[in-house]
Amino acid sequence: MTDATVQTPATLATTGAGSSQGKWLKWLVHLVVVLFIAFWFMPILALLISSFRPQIDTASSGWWTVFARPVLTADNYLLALDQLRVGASLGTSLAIAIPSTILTVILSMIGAYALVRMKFPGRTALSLLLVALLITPPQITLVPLLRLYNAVGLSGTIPGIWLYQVGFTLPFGIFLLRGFLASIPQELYESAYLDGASELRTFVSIVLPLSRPIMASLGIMAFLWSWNDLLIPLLFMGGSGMSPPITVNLAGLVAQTTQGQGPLMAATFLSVAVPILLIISLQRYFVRGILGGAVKG
Amino acid sequence: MTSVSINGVRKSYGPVDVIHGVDIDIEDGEFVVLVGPSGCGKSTLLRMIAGLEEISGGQIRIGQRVVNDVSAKDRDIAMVFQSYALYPHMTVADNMAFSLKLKGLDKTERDARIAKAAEILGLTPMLKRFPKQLSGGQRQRVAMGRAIVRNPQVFLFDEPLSNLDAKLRVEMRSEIKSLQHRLKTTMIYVTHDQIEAMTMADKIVVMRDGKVEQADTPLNLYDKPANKFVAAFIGSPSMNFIEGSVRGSAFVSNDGVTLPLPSATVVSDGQKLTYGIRPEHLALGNGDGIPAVVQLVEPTGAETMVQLRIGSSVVVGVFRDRITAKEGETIHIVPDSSRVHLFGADDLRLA
Amino acid sequence: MTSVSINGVRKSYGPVDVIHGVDIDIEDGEFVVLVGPSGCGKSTLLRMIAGLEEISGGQIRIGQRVVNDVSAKDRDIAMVFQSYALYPHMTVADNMAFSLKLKGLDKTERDARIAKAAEILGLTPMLKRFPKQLSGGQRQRVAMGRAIVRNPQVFLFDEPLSNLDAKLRVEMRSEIKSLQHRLKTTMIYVTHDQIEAMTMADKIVVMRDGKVEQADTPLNLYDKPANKFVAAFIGSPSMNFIEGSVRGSAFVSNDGVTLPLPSATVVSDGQKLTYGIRPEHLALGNGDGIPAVVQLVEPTGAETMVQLRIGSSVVVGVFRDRITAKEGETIHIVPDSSRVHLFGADDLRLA
Amino acid sequence: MSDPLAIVLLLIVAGAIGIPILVYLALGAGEGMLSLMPVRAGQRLRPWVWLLLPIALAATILIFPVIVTLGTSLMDARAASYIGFENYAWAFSGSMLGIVQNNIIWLIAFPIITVVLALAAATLFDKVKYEPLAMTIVLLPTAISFTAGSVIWTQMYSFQPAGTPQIGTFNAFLGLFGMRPVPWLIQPVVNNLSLIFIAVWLQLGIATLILSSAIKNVGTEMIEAARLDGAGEWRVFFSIVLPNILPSVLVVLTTMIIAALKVFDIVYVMTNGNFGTDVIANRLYYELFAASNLGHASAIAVILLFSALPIAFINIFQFRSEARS
Amino acid sequence: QDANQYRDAAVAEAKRIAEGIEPGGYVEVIGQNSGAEGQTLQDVYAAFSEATGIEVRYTGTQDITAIVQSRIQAGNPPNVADIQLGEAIDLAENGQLVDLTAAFGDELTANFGEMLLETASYDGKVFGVYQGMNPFMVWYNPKSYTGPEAPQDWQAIVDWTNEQAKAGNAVWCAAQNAGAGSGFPGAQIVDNIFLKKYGPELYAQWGSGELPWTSEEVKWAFEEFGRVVMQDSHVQGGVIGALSTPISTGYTGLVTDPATCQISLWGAWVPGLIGETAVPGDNIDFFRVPASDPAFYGNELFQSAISVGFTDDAATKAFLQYIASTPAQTYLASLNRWPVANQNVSADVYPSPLLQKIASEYLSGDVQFAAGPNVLNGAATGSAYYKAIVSYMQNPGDLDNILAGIEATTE
Ligand SMILES: Nc1ncnc2c1ncn2[C@@H]1O[C@H](COP(=O)(O)OP(=O)(O)OP(=O)(O)O)[C@@H](O)[C@H]1O
Ligand SMILES: Nc1ncnc2c1ncn2[C@@H]1O[C@H](COP(=O)(O)OP(=O)(O)OP(=O)(O)O)[C@@H](O)[C@H]1O
Ligand SMILES: [Mg+2]
Ligand SMILES: [Mg+2]
Repeated sequence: MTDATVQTPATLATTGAGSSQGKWLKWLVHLVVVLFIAFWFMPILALLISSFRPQIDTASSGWWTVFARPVLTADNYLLALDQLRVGASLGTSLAIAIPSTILTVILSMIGAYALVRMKFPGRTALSLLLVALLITPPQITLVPLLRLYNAVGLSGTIPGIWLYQVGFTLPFGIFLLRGFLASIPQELYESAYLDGASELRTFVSIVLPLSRPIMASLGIMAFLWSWNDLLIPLLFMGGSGMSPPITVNLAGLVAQTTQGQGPLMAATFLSVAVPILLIISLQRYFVRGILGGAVKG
Repeated sequence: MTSVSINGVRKSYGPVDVIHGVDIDIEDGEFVVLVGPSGCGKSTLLRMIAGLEEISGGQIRIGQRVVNDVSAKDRDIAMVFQSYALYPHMTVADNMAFSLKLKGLDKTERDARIAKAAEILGLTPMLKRFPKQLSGGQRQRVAMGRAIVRNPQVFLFDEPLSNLDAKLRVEMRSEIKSLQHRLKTTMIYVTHDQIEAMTMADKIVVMRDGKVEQADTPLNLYDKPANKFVAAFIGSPSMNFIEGSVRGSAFVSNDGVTLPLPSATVVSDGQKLTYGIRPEHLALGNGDGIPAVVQLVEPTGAETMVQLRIGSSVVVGVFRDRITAKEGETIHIVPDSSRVHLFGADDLRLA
Repeated sequence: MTSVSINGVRKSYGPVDVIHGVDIDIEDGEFVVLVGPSGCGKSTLLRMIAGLEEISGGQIRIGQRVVNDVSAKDRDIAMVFQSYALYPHMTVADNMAFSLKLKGLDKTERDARIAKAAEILGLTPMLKRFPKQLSGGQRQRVAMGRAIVRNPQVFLFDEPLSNLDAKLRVEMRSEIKSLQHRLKTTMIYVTHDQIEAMTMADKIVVMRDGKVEQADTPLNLYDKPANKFVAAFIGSPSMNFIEGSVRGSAFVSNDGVTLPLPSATVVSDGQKLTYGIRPEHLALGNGDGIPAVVQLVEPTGAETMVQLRIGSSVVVGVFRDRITAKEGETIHIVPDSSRVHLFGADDLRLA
Repeated sequence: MSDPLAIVLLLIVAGAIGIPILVYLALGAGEGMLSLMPVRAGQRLRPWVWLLLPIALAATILIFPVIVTLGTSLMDARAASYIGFENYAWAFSGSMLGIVQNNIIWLIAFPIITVVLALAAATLFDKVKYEPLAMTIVLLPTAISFTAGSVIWTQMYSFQPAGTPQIGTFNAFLGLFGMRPVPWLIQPVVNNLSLIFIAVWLQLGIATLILSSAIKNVGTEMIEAARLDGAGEWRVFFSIVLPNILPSVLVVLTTMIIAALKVFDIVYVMTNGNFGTDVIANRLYYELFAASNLGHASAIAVILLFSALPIAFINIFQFRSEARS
Repeated sequence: QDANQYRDAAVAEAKRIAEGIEPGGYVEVIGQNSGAEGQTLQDVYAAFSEATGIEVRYTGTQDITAIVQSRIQAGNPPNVADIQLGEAIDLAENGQLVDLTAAFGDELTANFGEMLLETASYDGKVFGVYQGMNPFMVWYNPKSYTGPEAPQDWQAIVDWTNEQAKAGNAVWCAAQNAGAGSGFPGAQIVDNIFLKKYGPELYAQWGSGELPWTSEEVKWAFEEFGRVVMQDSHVQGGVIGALSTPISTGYTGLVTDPATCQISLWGAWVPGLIGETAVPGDNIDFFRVPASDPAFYGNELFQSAISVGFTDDAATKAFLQYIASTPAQTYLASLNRWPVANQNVSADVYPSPLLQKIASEYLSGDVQFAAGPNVLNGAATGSAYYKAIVSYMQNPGDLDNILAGIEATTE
């Protein structure tokens, strides 16, 4: 926490743009940003409001009418909480998503580091393959891997799901990180070597801390993907004694025909709570100029 | 034990050759200063010694060991980068502590060494800051600190004091020297500061375009530069050169100005020569001497630099006196004939 | 028209105050050099003038206009950054062309200006390279080039020559001066090089810890430093200080050494004083003079710097002669009493 | 309750702490082994020590199934007998062609819209104090599962005939200006764009996140130098910021192009390819799970894989040029 | 208290069935019902676990087709899955389902109607059992309905629809937007129209592929659907409105004030979709689907998933036997979710009067269930059928091509 607060620099726009024209521009920026996030948030706001409305109202009038005639109820939330079995499902979701995320980030860093920092024959081919693998449609991987998992006894286990999710996200992770690693000034690696750091130590003490912003980005993405993944946990958890992940329950709510959508909307908000906490808590890694002051040139 | 010997080392970046075969022998505990014009390959050479740059040809030995294939981290070398290369995510203290941690020193020992270095470098109040919160000179001192807290076999310094003020630089200079006296570590030091080079070096290596022009003790370089390039490069302002030829026992420039020759010169009459005299070896004549037209007077406080025209050549003189002459006036100067250098048509110094 | 005036300017980074109210008046076309110890706030001040740093207090005026609220791009200022700040994705030529393109200059004109600047800076063979492919000094020259191709109202230079060798630096110095003569542009120049400061400046501003200590012409600073700090800061090696008091018409140091006072001094008997004498104003006595024990002899070629102990004070002398005395020997020195500075207990120079 | 909780904790500790430690130790052991070897040999082997785990994992999870798929693409529906390139012949005929057309619309519109918006968002957010809030909001859609997303967008796009009250947000908005409601998901062309917009809504957060961390890494002093050179905000952006974050832009662009190629969920959930919105991956899903035609499905997958090659090559150029400079 | 009594009976039945089977282990069940509905099923399964010591691991998901297909192909199917009948038949054809005939003995005949049994058999072997069973009916709001009272003749509805249309009232609610399943409500209307015009035999032939989709009869059913329901003036929101309205909110118009439509022809779940605003008997009620040919008024189609076993082990069979048993289905009925398939479950067991009414009208008396495309279609044809409904609604003129398209998937 401390370093983030100390490092928080002035945003670029605030420096030196204070003339009347600059002020006008500043207001324009605020206007655009506010309008933009309002627009982006609107669908979610609609959902949020709808989650507090009785089904009958949702079906017959737009969500905005609530501002004129506020009829709100928490029933949907009570129903959703009842059906989501938040406790156990949340546990499963976390047991899947947290290790998947961390392993994805770590292994991507390792792979990207090797691809960027080490020269070896086959590097280009490997990079090519990496990008090509990004396109693999998940559907075609299911059957061969299920077979494999059965053969080795991984099916029905949570580590099997980690393995899948990490493996599937890895090419993207490496692809994302390699660009960042390439931008770290060469001299920093070099001074670490001269200081007597081994490759591994350089990686841990220099590269990892410097890559925090991009690792946080990847972490957020990997977490969201893992968290929202339906098919893989369903398929690979088959027969496991654990509750299905919370999003599987959530998806189930859409399908059911006896309560309308109110509880689904409520459940959506409940299931988004964890990712939002994550996003907010990782925000502090997004600081300007993590490399500032390192080298001149 | 920790001598460094560089044999026929070459380096090219793709098609561009930047080091064309350099030989330097550095003894254990020697303080060698590398000088040369910007871009001549000093940093590249240091980087090759450190093991950061592939060696395109030749051999580098540290101690008895050929290190061409030894990785940087195993060479036990500390280097101050020209561009600092500080760890931006670490505080000043952590920047210095990093190598010590890797060596496995315990915290008390580390803290002691860091406190000591910070003290020397005037960084004590900034130990908790991050590099981006420092001024240029402070960053440079951190880079310096990172090197001196270690106890390596060889120190490499790449213009480590260039962003410091004169006063601090004098202090740092003596700190580095006393460090070297204490540790007896071999040091290779790149600098553009003449005083630094002259006062610190056991040996100065003058480079030019990827080649060594001369390697010798500071005073030998100053007194007996091997060629015109070294003569011009060592000493600031630069040595003055006047083209001409020998007429009897004197030197006559191409435009007819007669200049005294040192007594014991073996030159043949009529020989084409370049006459070299350092600005500080011109004295003001009391009416006698060679008439020179003042072009520019630049007092520096302690001295006065004067640009003069003698015949058609422009020469610079540095005088302890305050010169009051204005532009266009004529003054008389006397070259110290015992300090004259003569260079042949091949630019080499005549013995 | 393009005078710059700085009134009571202050700057703090959060709780840290780095500039505590600075006033400087710079006339149109004046060449002002900022000097001061590393970290005293020179770069910060330049950045505030350029509009890159918010001004925490006070006012900066360029020409008639208060620019506190004018954005950097509208101030028409060129700056050479201490850290270069080159555009890494552009070639050397493009780095220089950028501002010209923005001004809407056509290609021929741009190319001409770039070719000219590259010529001056010795960058012609490197125009197509990227910053990464340059040596430290070459990068610094590109940064320089980026500024001089423009024709701004004000130039700001932050140690623009620190990574150049002495010879190149002398050349650059005169190029900058002739640029200034030609364009008559106001220039503010930060340097740690004493010679640069003394020879280039119309006015030198000495800063210390975010305050201006003295602003005056170079020679006035050298000859009449307002206080001990300035006296020590200007001139290298630094002025020697000896503590003591007046006894009759002479100065007696605390450990009993008697030193001559300038003839026309108005001091009262017994007054506590600091006696200041610059190293270059000590001469070797022929047997007479003050005995001093040699501690360290550092020949620089042109001169010899000698560390001496007089009583218990350590003083440095710079002599044109080659000193052959060894450590521990005693020599005799004569201070040039007309060049002695006296400072009161408040560190201020006595009139 | 305590029992499953214990399992969950155990799993999290094992996966998030245990395995990383093992990986670290393994790397350490690998490095240790390398250090025993001659330097050159060590240098040659080192990349493979580091890449061992990532490659093994990718090989298992991706390359192995891809190879299996290459095989089944030459076999019949039940993967029982070899039929040569028939599946490919089928894939390049008839109904597939219209589908490919839709993917091309996606391929053009989606990456461009996303990258442009993401650049704008990342740049503008960088200039305001409430950036964390703004960033969280653009990321929110990513956090909402697709199932819920479909509910949201059905609400947004809902259509009632002109004259009746509109429940759908967009049509109600149009109504404010007296415009006729649009059947967003049904009217040809509009519906593809509507679907694309959902994808943009969902993915923008990620694109913005990546670009924002790239923008934050552009040297401040360099930007200041540009301002002093007289560059306005636009110019700073286009001449300084953009070229410096180009690698990240390429990453985003590539990711989005690939997302456009393999877009599935949105189409499946919103229209299931009705109204002329079908896309390749949806067809793949249909062939695989509804029609149970493994041969067709595999052929489609292989074609998708090959269609990514040009993008891969573009990236290789970029990698190369990074390595050079 | 009642529920407890039913539960006890179910437990006892499970004990009886599982006699001789070792406790322990588990049965993995994948179904389509999740949320509260899944919970209901799990309540019933819990009784089985309690009695036998065999854990039932139930997962409910919409992606059941993909999951079951993948797991079968991977050789790792779940023990039991609730899937569409058509898919089950395909699997039975491939010999992937467990033969339950022996396990059940003649219990089945006693518990299930003839049609249900027939559809759950292939080649004379029983491969699955039904739990729930949803018939179709015409829903209306007694407060606002202006049409004929429980008509048996389809034409009465047609005439009334036209009349109301002239007066500017669109009487039908027929929302079709269900994402990946869009069009299936329409398909079921077409099925109803067909069955009640051409009768169960032809309907079964259509379902089994003997009667081609391009036949006159099928075409007529589509056209009738288009004429009567899918006219801009007949259906709430017009055709485009019906296409774009999600089914989850598309039937609420029956009970809103003012009501935006008067009838809808769909399954027993309609009140559930509307939610708690629907008060059976008060603002929502139903009558059976009228027939074009009075001879076929008594034939009804149904919608249900079928539970099939993939693994030939005692626990699986015992589980399937249990869920088919009268006590288990009685217990399920008492939980008040949906009508159950077992005909021996008394209608009084349902707490809800609506379910009681459905049970008594459809599961006893003169109703003959018929199976056609609605339950017999395989996944590919089913999906093509739903898409065809959507296409037809957009381009009624293109019907021949559309039907030919579905026909193509049956090969
Ligand atoms: N972001 C910051 N936070 C806190 N202190 C800072 C920050 N940036 C600079 N400083 C401090 O402000 C003081 C002035 O810095 P400045 O860069 O102006 O010094 P300078 O005079 O240019 O020094 P140098 O000659 O070493 O370049 C320094 O002591 C520095 O440590
Ligand atoms: N990557 C590269 N590609 C091509 N040429 C390069 C590259 N890096 C450096 N050079 C060139 O190699 C030469 C030597 O560079 P080096 O950095 O060793 O010079 P230097 O002596 O340290 O100069 P300075 O005093 O300016 O720092 C320079 O002319 C430089 O332009
Ligand atoms: Mg260098
Ligand atoms: Mg500075």
